[in-house]
Amino acid sequence: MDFGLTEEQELLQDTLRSFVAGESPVSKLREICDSESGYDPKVWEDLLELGIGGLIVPEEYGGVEMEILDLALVSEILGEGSVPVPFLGHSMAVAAILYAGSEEQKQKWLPVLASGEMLGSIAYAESTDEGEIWEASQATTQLSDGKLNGTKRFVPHGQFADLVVVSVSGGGLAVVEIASAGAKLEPADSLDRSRPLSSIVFEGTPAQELPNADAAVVARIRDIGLVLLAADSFGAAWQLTRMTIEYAKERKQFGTPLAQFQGVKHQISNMATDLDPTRALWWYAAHALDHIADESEKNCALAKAHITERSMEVARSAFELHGGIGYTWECDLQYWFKRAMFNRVFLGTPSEHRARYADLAGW
Amino acid sequence: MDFGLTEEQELLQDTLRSFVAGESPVSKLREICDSESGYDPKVWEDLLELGIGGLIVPEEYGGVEMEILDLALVSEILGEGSVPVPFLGHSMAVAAILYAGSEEQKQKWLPVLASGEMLGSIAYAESTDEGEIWEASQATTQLSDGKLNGTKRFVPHGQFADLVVVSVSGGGLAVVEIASAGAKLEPADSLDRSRPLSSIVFEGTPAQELPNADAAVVARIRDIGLVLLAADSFGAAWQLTRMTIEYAKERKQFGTPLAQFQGVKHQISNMATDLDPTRALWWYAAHALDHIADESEKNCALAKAHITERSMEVARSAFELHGGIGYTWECDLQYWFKRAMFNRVFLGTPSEHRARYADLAGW
Amino acid sequence: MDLKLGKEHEAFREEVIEFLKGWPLSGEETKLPQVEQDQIFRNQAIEKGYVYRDIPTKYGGSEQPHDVIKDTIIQDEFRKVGAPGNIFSIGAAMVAPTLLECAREELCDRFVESAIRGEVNWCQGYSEPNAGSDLASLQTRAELDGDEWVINGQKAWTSMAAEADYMFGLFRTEPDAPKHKGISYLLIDMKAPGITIRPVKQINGGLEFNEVFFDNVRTPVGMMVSERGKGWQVSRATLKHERNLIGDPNMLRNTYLALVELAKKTIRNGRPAIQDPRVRDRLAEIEGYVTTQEYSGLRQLSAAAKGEELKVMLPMMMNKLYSTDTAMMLTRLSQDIIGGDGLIAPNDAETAMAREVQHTPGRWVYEYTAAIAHSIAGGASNIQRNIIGERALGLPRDLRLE
Amino acid sequence: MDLKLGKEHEAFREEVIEFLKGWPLSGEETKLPQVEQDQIFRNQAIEKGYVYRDIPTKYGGSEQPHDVIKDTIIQDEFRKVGAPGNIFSIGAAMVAPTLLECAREELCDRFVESAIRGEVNWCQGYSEPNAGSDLASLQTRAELDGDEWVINGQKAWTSMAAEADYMFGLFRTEPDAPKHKGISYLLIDMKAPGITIRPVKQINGGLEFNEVFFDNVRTPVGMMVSERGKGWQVSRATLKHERNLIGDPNMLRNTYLALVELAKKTIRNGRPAIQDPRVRDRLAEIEGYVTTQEYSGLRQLSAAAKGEELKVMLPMMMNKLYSTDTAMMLTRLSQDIIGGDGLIAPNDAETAMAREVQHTPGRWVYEYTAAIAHSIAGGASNIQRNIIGERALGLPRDLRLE
Repeated sequence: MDFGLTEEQELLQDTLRSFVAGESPVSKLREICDSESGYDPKVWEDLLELGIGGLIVPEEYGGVEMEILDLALVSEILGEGSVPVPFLGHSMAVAAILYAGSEEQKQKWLPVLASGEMLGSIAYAESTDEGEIWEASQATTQLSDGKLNGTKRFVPHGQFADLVVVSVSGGGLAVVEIASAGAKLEPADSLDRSRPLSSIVFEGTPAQELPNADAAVVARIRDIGLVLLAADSFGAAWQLTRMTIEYAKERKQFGTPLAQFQGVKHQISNMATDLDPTRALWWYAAHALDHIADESEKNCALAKAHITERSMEVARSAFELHGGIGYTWECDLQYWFKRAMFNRVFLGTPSEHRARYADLAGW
Repeated sequence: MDFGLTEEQELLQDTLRSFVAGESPVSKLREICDSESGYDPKVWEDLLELGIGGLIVPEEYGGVEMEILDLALVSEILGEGSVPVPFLGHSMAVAAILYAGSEEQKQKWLPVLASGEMLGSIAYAESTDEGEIWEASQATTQLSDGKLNGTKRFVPHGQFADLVVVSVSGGGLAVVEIASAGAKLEPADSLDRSRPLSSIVFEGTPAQELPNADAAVVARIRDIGLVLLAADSFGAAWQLTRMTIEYAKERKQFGTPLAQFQGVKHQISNMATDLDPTRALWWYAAHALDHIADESEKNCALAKAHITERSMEVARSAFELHGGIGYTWECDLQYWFKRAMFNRVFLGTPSEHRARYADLAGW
Repeated sequence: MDLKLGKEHEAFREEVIEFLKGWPLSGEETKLPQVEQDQIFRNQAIEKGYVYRDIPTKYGGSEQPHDVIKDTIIQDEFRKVGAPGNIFSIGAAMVAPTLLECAREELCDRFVESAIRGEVNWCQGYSEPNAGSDLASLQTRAELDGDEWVINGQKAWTSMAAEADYMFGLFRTEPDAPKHKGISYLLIDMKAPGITIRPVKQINGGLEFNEVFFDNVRTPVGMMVSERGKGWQVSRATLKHERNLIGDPNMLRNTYLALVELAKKTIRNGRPAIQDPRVRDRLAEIEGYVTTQEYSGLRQLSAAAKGEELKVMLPMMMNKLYSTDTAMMLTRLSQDIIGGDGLIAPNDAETAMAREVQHTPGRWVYEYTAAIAHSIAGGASNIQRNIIGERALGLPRDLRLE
Repeated sequence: MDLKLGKEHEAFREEVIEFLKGWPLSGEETKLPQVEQDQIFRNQAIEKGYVYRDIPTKYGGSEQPHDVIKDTIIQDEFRKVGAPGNIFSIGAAMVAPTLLECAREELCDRFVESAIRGEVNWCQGYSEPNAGSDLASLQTRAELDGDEWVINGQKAWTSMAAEADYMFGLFRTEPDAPKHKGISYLLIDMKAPGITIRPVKQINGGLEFNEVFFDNVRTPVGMMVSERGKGWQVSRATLKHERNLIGDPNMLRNTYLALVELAKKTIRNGRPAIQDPRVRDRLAEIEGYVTTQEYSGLRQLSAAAKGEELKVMLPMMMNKLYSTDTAMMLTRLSQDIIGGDGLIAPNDAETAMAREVQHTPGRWVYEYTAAIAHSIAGGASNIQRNIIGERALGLPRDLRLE
């Protein structure tokens, strides 16, 4: 038994971390975000070369056949760097086709998604009469005769995607190649500019159903999203903590470094204590998706709810300790704060996942 | 307009505060509580002489005809001193007879309650199939043909009471003179030993209905209880804060007074900030009972929920800052901590009153 | 305790209500630009003694005896009908009272009236990049050259700098004096050569603050308020007014009411969010804080009216920290209610801090991020905790290296 | 990451399960007193190498190679069937390993075996009334008189002092040395003349702690562990073991499961409390903390098994603070569920900390007040925050007057 990372996994993270430090430093992040594109194609291409596009895709479909835990480990590093690449939507689209697609569909799309020739994303959210929905089982978008009708919101990096996996009425999934006629795409002004969002209106848009999208598979795809969000928030919140530590050590007030005031020191210790142990929570959730089917749904709900919530508290403390400077656009804190806000809300709020957890626990 | 106390009210509090300091110091409190009686008849008699027994009773019935705000101001001081006297139950019993009693009943009981010849209390709580109940409207105790049948719990100072106001099925109130045959009284091992509790089993116990106990009157009587609990908790929590301040100034660690560690100082500031402004909340709730009928029910619910909850957090910080010593029976903290625990639960938990508040707000 | 107004005050309220029937204007006047309509009505109100009550008549005020209750009645009733009363500008709320308290008559003559009328706009120059909560560390210098001060350095967190005609601020004039004692209070023409203004964009897109750079900016010696080295004392007078501005409990109440509306209007899981027991519980919990803050404010006001500020020093010192925490709790719940809409940035209207803030999800994203900023404006929370601990609760001061 | 046990360990688990079929004992042996039955079985377990694995055979251990996974398997399986394994006493958990690490062989020979067998009971003498978290300030003195140390002073917070045969503790032997360096680690016979034990009643009625007074109490020079002035170092070895004891994640999980049961069984407002959305929300929130603590513990265990403690220093340092806060949250919810029953004091059974804690409301009153105490045992929370900040996060040390 080993509750820890393998040497390969540690190497993967180290490699990525160095890559991000070199190729996606905050100066570049700022540039990308100010341009409002929220997408660094060069960095994404380099990441694709490292195999990020098809990390969990079997070798026969052109992937590197790693585990969901590996995917989550990548997500942590991307969160840590607030890297502006379409990893989240792409990974979920890949998972959808991998687990829910027919053999033919897999052969058609997995290799081009793995290589990055096509960029994938997912379209789950809708505004319905029942309120906002994220769960595929509640989708109202209609698929009939191979045509899609309905409106989706919050499609990550939707404006750059070639292929979008769409949840449809009845709880299934469908794939749209976005070049198809009849999909009206509207970029939104996203708060987290490292992961811009679009709305898509489907009006008779040609789409293919994914035939194996039964409830368990659809849940699994969502759960992968949840654990990626949790890992991303963990990375982002640690980055906020580190930035706060650095700032508190350097910045002086009344002739003393901030970090030497016990009040400040204790706040920083509380931030780290709230956060650091949760590493084991998302590791376990990801591992459960790989190996312990019974445990995965509950643990993914818990990891998403707990970690994305705690990360916001970490962010709040980071701001308090930075004082006014943290509130400015010029301060780097904002990128990670907004990243954490995105992670907290995307695919449903913590309180929704806690309610789901309670049901899953059989209470 | 004057949102503040009158000179008379300030004088009342000052007088009581000096009296408590002189006649009910913590050494005596400890003695009373260790004896498990939880009742200091000498102090109670002296308080009766100050008019505490019939503070809100009109002069024609032998009272001093003051307001509910005055009653609450007394409650604050008794909480501050954790004074072991039957003020809570007695005051609620007086209010019940005053507002819900017939002229004859008022003439019979108010003078002897005001003078203290008779000690009053209230019996509201029951364990029912629906769970624990405090609201009179949910009572299952039966009153028919002037006989009472049922079991009540948590009657404050019940073992010393001469007269108990009992909530009965249908939402009304009845009065039992406890010397009557058929009331089996069982003292409980109360956590807060300054306000011991009893269970009472009524088996055909003679009782008189209070004829004017309509829903509004019954609510008013409960609301008086709520505001007394809030004020008591406020007093108790300030006492805990003061004790913590004193301790932190005196106690040294690493050669420095605890209070000089910024971490400690900030915790103490947070305690006081959580607590002190709420003084205006219970003042207002009490004042509303006296003068602004529309506002009273909501504000009493809010004051009870908010202040008794915050007081527990104050207590928690007091313990953390005292370290191990605070956890011992010998440390005085325990009396105020248990007082606060009592106030938080008696007449219903904060979350119950928040739910009631939400209903009252018309949400 | 008597929350009823006395007969005199009830009569006063009736009088105010009667007067306010004249708003909005009618007839030909309605064709005038809104600003002019406002000014016409405001002048009538000054004549009645309802506006600028603590400003001498010679400066365009109505010079009324101090009466906090009347102030409150006027404020309430004016707000109800949206009538133009006191201008809420930095100049009217902070500069005018400070000058009246500390400056020579000449400066009052020159600046008070235009400030309260909003004809001349002011901005504040206290904070610097390396002196946020610690004003004693200010570095921007003013050196005497003949009958002018020559200023070099930089101010930060200056609101409305671009719109301002003048700045009031603290500058180091006595480099050799101990920290506090080397600072003076100067007024500066914002059109003077050498001033550069750079807006600072906030993380929620707002543009409330600026940096102001000084490169040999000159201001006459007569523009000093009080004396050399007394800037610290003057600033405390101003700061008092700023703190009052920030601790406004109505702001919190309004935000809370808007949150309740949001919970009523937003459908989640097939029903209004406000029907969710968890939302109800949290709303009621927040109501406990908001109401506390409100009544505590009323108590402070009453005490002030009686000149008994000392009795309410403790809650007064806590206002800032208390409302900061409450605002955080409140806007945090808003994020749970708006859900996915929290993924979208506030738009220009939402970031413009308009009088009528939009009831949009974006407004709540703006408020949430602003709540985080609240822990900063007017002194960081840890400084507040120190002040409460040391000045109000009598705890010893921090250990210092100095 | 591989949470499956390898083949070797799976086989080992089978072996343990097979062995445990021998528990409870059968036949004639069941007529023996429980203590003897326990000892018979424990001896068999020692022979198999399942118990006292890190204790040399010469002291009655089974002297097995270090293998945390096997330790965990044994602990799990023994717990499942309630079989007697390692004795969880201060002597077995703290004294034995400390002696083995720091003491001369003579002392090991004398004390280790009886400690692990629970034949000789130990208590700890660290804290003093004026030295809680700050052990360097210890004042209880030991002065050399011939070949004996003569001890005067007082210890506080000593668990099980009345039941103990010996105390291990820290005493000031070098009054002129700097604070840390003047302390030595001594063993004392609790039956020695001059010792007075006074139980300290807790606020929840429990009697876990004692004060121990020393009036010219004598202990031979040979009872010193390590050398004069090295007590501080020895105590860190012991403390390490104590911290492990306190940070036990299973304790938290068990309490949590009991809380869920409480919420299922308790009827409130006509339905089980667990059906209340607010209770569900809070339970799920607490589950987030409990699970985190549990998996984080597993991670720390794995790292320790590989000798990679350095990788998990950070979460290890946080265990105490984390579980303290979680216990607080958890027991706070219990008070909302039990409602009015929280007005009643815990009874003797509930305060006795029996192995099978009663599932009564009083148990939760006991736990709630105990949760408050948790912020104290093993170092106050603020000290923990300092340790995390300074040792783990690299923040500068506090300013000190010294």
